[in-house]
Amino acid sequence: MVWSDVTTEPIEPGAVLGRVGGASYGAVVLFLGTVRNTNDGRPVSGMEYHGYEAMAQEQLAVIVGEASEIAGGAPVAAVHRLGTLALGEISVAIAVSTPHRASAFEASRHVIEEIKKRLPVWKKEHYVDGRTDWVKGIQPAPETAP
Amino acid sequence: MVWSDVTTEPIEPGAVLGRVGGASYGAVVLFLGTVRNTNDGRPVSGMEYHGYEAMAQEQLAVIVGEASEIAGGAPVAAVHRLGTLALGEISVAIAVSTPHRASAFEASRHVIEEIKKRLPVWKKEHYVDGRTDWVKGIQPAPETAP
Amino acid sequence: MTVRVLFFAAHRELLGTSETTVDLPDGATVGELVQTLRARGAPWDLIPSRPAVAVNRRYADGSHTLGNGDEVAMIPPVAGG
Amino acid sequence: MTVRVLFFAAHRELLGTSETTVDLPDGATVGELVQTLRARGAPWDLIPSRPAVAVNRRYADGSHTLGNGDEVAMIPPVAGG
Repeated sequence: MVWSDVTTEPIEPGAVLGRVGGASYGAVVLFLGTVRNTNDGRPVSGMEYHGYEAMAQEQLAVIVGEASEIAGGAPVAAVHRLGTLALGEISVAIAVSTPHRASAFEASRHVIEEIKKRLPVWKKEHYVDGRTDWVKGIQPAPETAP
Repeated sequence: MVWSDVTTEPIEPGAVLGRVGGASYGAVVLFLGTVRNTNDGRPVSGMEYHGYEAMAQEQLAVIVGEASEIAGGAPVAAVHRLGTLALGEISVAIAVSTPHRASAFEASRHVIEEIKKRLPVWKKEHYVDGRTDWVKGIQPAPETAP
Repeated sequence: MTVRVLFFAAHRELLGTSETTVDLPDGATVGELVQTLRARGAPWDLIPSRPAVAVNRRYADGSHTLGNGDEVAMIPPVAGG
Repeated sequence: MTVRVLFFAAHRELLGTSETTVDLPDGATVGELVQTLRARGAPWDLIPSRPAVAVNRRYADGSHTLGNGDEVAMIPPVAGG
């Protein structure tokens, strides 16, 4: 079972957690990314997430599929939020359940690292002093031909 | 903030998750260990967790303290269940929140690995065929003098 | 042939638009599309000379050959999570 | 001096008891305590000759010197999580 979504709705961690697990699995890892109140020492008041939504949906589905493969076909669920988020709000949630713990950590890590490398999402930080700035990102690599 | 407990009460993952997080942290990792329906190919019907409870409380507090140190003083919460658990029930829950993701994964992993190496807890598997067996464990190392 | 080009985030702000259409000779590549856009002059020359690009929602390199009706997106460095 | 010795899990089942008390000469070590217990004969000789041991709830090695009233636990290989 794999599930992924890119949404403007608030993320409920319990709902994402509920998409994985079961008696065949001995380990569950839930990762949450949340909006911090500082970045590089500057006080932050909030964060705008922008995305190329249709492509982000497709890319997140591919990333989640890769993670499930890493975990031997185990359930993986991931959701990324778009829109304007307040401090402490969840921007991304990733849940994995596996028979044994090592692959749960590995698959969870894969999803968040690949999101950072290739999900077409951008964020604009709002600072306490009223300024805004696009967060410095990572140049995605072209896909190698299949 | 660190918190740990060894308990016979069912573990609520949301309550453990609620002990970490906040606007200073950008990453949260929740790990759950659950009772699987097979082990080494044998169908399992349930698991009895026994513990040297007073020592387990102290050891878990030490392990959680180490994990918080790994994560630069970030919040870590961990709880281990004792008693008779049904399939799918949570035996251990670990929550960590950190400014950045790498140390959240690292601290979470530290807690579960050290639990397996040195928490004085033992488990007796109940098999579907009615037999029971103590799960093969790990010999803990003596503490080095401080 | 004609392709549709989408802009996001900082690119969108620099250009003041979220999309444009470009006529290209048949067989033109992603690299040639970028050159054609930049040759329009200000503000189009603010597009980097070698941006990351997606064609029909998949990352592609500069040598990728475009087809009529392709959806091409200029992808600024990404910052999800 | 006297120490209290606790048994858990498989040890507890093998010995049919969860604890015992042992009188030892002053300055006796964990290793000597284990030898003394095993010397009681069956079923006490089922205790491994070099078990993991905790003294007052901290892991200690065989050379650890015991004190009067110590709480000593024989720790079978652990299997938490």
